[in-house]
Amino acid sequence: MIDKQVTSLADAMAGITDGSVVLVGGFGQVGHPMALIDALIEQGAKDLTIVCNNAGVGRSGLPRLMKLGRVRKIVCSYPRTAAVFSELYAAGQLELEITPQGTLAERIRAGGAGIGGFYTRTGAGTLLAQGKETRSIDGKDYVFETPLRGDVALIEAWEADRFGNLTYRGSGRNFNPVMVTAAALSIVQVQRVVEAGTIVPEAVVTPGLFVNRVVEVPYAPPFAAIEY
Amino acid sequence: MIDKQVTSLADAMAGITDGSVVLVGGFGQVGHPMALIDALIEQGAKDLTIVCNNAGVGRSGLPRLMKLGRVRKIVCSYPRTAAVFSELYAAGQLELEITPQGTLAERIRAGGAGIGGFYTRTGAGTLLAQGKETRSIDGKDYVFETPLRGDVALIEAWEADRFGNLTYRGSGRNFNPVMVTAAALSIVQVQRVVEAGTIVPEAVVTPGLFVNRVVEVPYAPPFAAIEY
Amino acid sequence: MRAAADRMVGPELAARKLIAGRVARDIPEGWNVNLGIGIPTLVADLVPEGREVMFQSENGILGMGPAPEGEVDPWLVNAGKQNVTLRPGASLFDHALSFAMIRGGHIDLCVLGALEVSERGDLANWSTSSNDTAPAVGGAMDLAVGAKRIWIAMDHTTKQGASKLVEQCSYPLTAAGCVKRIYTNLATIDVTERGFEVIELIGGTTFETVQTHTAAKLHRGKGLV
Amino acid sequence: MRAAADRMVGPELAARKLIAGRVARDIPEGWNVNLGIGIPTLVADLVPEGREVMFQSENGILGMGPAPEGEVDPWLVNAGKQNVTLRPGASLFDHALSFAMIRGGHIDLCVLGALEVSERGDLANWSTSSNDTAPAVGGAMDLAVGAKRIWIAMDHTTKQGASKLVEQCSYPLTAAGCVKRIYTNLATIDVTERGFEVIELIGGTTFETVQTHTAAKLHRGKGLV
Repeated sequence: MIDKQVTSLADAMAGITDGSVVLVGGFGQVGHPMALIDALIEQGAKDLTIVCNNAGVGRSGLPRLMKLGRVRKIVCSYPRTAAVFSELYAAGQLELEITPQGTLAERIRAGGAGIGGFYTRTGAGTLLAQGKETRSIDGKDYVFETPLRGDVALIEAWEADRFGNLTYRGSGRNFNPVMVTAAALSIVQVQRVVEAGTIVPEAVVTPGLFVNRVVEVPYAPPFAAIEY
Repeated sequence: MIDKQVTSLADAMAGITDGSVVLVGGFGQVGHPMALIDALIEQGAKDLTIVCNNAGVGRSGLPRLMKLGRVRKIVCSYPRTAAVFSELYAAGQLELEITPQGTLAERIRAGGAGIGGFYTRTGAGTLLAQGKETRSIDGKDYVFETPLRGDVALIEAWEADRFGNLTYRGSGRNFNPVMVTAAALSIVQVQRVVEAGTIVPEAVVTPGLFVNRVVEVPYAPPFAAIEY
Repeated sequence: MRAAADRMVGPELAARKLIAGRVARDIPEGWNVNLGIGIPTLVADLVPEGREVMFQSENGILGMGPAPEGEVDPWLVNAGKQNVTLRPGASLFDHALSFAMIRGGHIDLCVLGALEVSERGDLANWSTSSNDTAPAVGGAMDLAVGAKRIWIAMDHTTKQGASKLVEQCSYPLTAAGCVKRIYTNLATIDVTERGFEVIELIGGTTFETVQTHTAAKLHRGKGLV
Repeated sequence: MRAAADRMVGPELAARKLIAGRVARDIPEGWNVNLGIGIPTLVADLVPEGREVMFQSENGILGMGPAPEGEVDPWLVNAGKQNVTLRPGASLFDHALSFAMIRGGHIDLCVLGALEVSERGDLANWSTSSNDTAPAVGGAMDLAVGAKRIWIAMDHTTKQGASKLVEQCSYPLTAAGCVKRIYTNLATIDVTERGFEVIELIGGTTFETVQTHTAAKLHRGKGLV
């Protein structure tokens, strides 16, 4: 019987190695897998590259992982959400790859969909296009962007079944359904695991084939877990 | 008040001009907008380029439009579904652009998403890559594919509200949610129009902003309308 | 949204609401509109009664409503991470589809704040230096090139009195030639082939006064006496 | 699926079921599998009892079940446009996501038919001529490059007796070097660095007999005496 549920957060983290590229879902705290990040802190992997829209909020979660010196590089669109990021970056202790938000989403989608790279108008003629290949298409400037994949994706969803089918709540979807497609190992924190067949086939947002592990984490609204 | 519903198929076709590129949803007959194609036949626009996965089935719908000499070119992955296509193509009366199914979907998605072009491994080293730019990425061959947009998209969906939010039934989704994003004028045939607020926000597959016109067509299963 | 407004004090908020209200008046029914943070956020609550406008938030909402009055759904936030509500007809989606909307030209209007706008419509609103200590771009560059129209809602000058309308941007660009119209506390200004064109003066200001506060040549629009 | 099987007659169907059953036996639980038309379609119904395999159909189904016994949902068809059912845990999606699955390497296995397979694993299965009167490719090229593994299920020879295993394909390629394994009515053959390697002989056939029907050199696999 297919069953992707693991029973502990420690089991969910099994096999994550030093130097991994880790895709982390969420927009601000909504859809951000706080329990999985805490478990990753516990697990110990270091020299990580974190791909996440923001650099976390407050002092727990990603800021704590960074503060512990476990993050080598961060790829994001808007890191200026955590004081810890700004301190470490200013001190030269953290590499930063800043990417426009839409380009970040599209690069991750490309990584998951087998696209070798694509041209976008976003960023053309700006600092963020420096050093990148550009091309004029129908008289407009485009920048070539490469796909982005992770060794691991840490995802938050609302419900899952044993096949790994996922639904999301409210604006908690954001990067999660994109990132879950683009990692060798996709680990999902859900509010509840439901019986197979409970999620209507039309209502599945992420088909289970993109998911490797599901861990049920007791109900917690997005802002409950933050330590400021 | 926003209301995208039009009351007749004739109104739904208003303004479609000769020479239009028309994206037509469906995989075989499922999700294929038969009523809109019939209305287009009625409407009279000619010299059309049809973008559709198949070339229709039997003699009604697309085959009839082709038989009437109204189609200049067809872009599809598997046209060999209608005898009319094969006859016209063999007689040199129809241009054909054959595109792998996934590349077709991705080109249309790119058209809708503002992507200037992308690299795919599909087709590399085959007849279908002849004359196309290729690139080696991480030691593998990729083909450059361009975005595909329509002047018009003819779409079948299950339910709509006055905002144009859409749901689909079963495997009727297929190309429809992709094509609806990639045309200047997206026209949707639905089985029923429901009150605003009836479709749960999480259950909307196509947000209304992609839709221009909705026309309610009485319930008809996919194969009911075909004349063989 | 109300949450943003709540952080401002009386006169500052009133001035900002004046600009936002002027923008709101010009948005026709049925447009799909994305609002940046700052003054643009205030536009949503100032759309004339009965006019349906669909507000998009790049984190995956179309049909966004105001801040919640009573119970808060913590899973519903806008691009500024403030709690919001949904209107009937709302839909929720992921970042890939959200930016397909934005970059694919499906957003009728995006209202943004700016550090500088040049007379060719160049926009600088994401970074104050090419050696930024902690650069952050968010969705600004995507919106600037992707939306059908970019309108700017901002104070005409900086707090130090320097014009934010310039001949050429000194800050790093968000996108070149993207701005169509600028709403400030002094005037409404179109960006045209010949440069800045004043189409409306705000609160009894004269064209000459506006020119005094502007570091680029202003032209009189047709409607302006 | 049953619908396809129903169109075949006794001995032909039995032979095809033998090949399909051999394929089905080798699919581990939990794999996500796409089946091409022809013999591959038969694989779904022949997976050993109690083993869960997720069948994907490129028109937007994961968790596809067999042909309906009673009531038919006309909106549910497979890639061959035959009516199917859904198993518990099924999901439905659009072509963009379906081919993201396929092209992004998320399908563990795709079983396809073939016109020819070369000893380097080149596959020809979409066109019998470069001047095809009505060429049609469907999703074959996407599946051939995108799935983690391509297995071929086919008759060893054409109806005219010509080997479908060749040194070099004469028909237009679907993709180069993609085939990992071939199941025929005579043998199961891996495509390896040194070429075709027979890993199993079917129904008492000898290695020499298989070689006689094969237009490329065969190697003996380790398991073969």
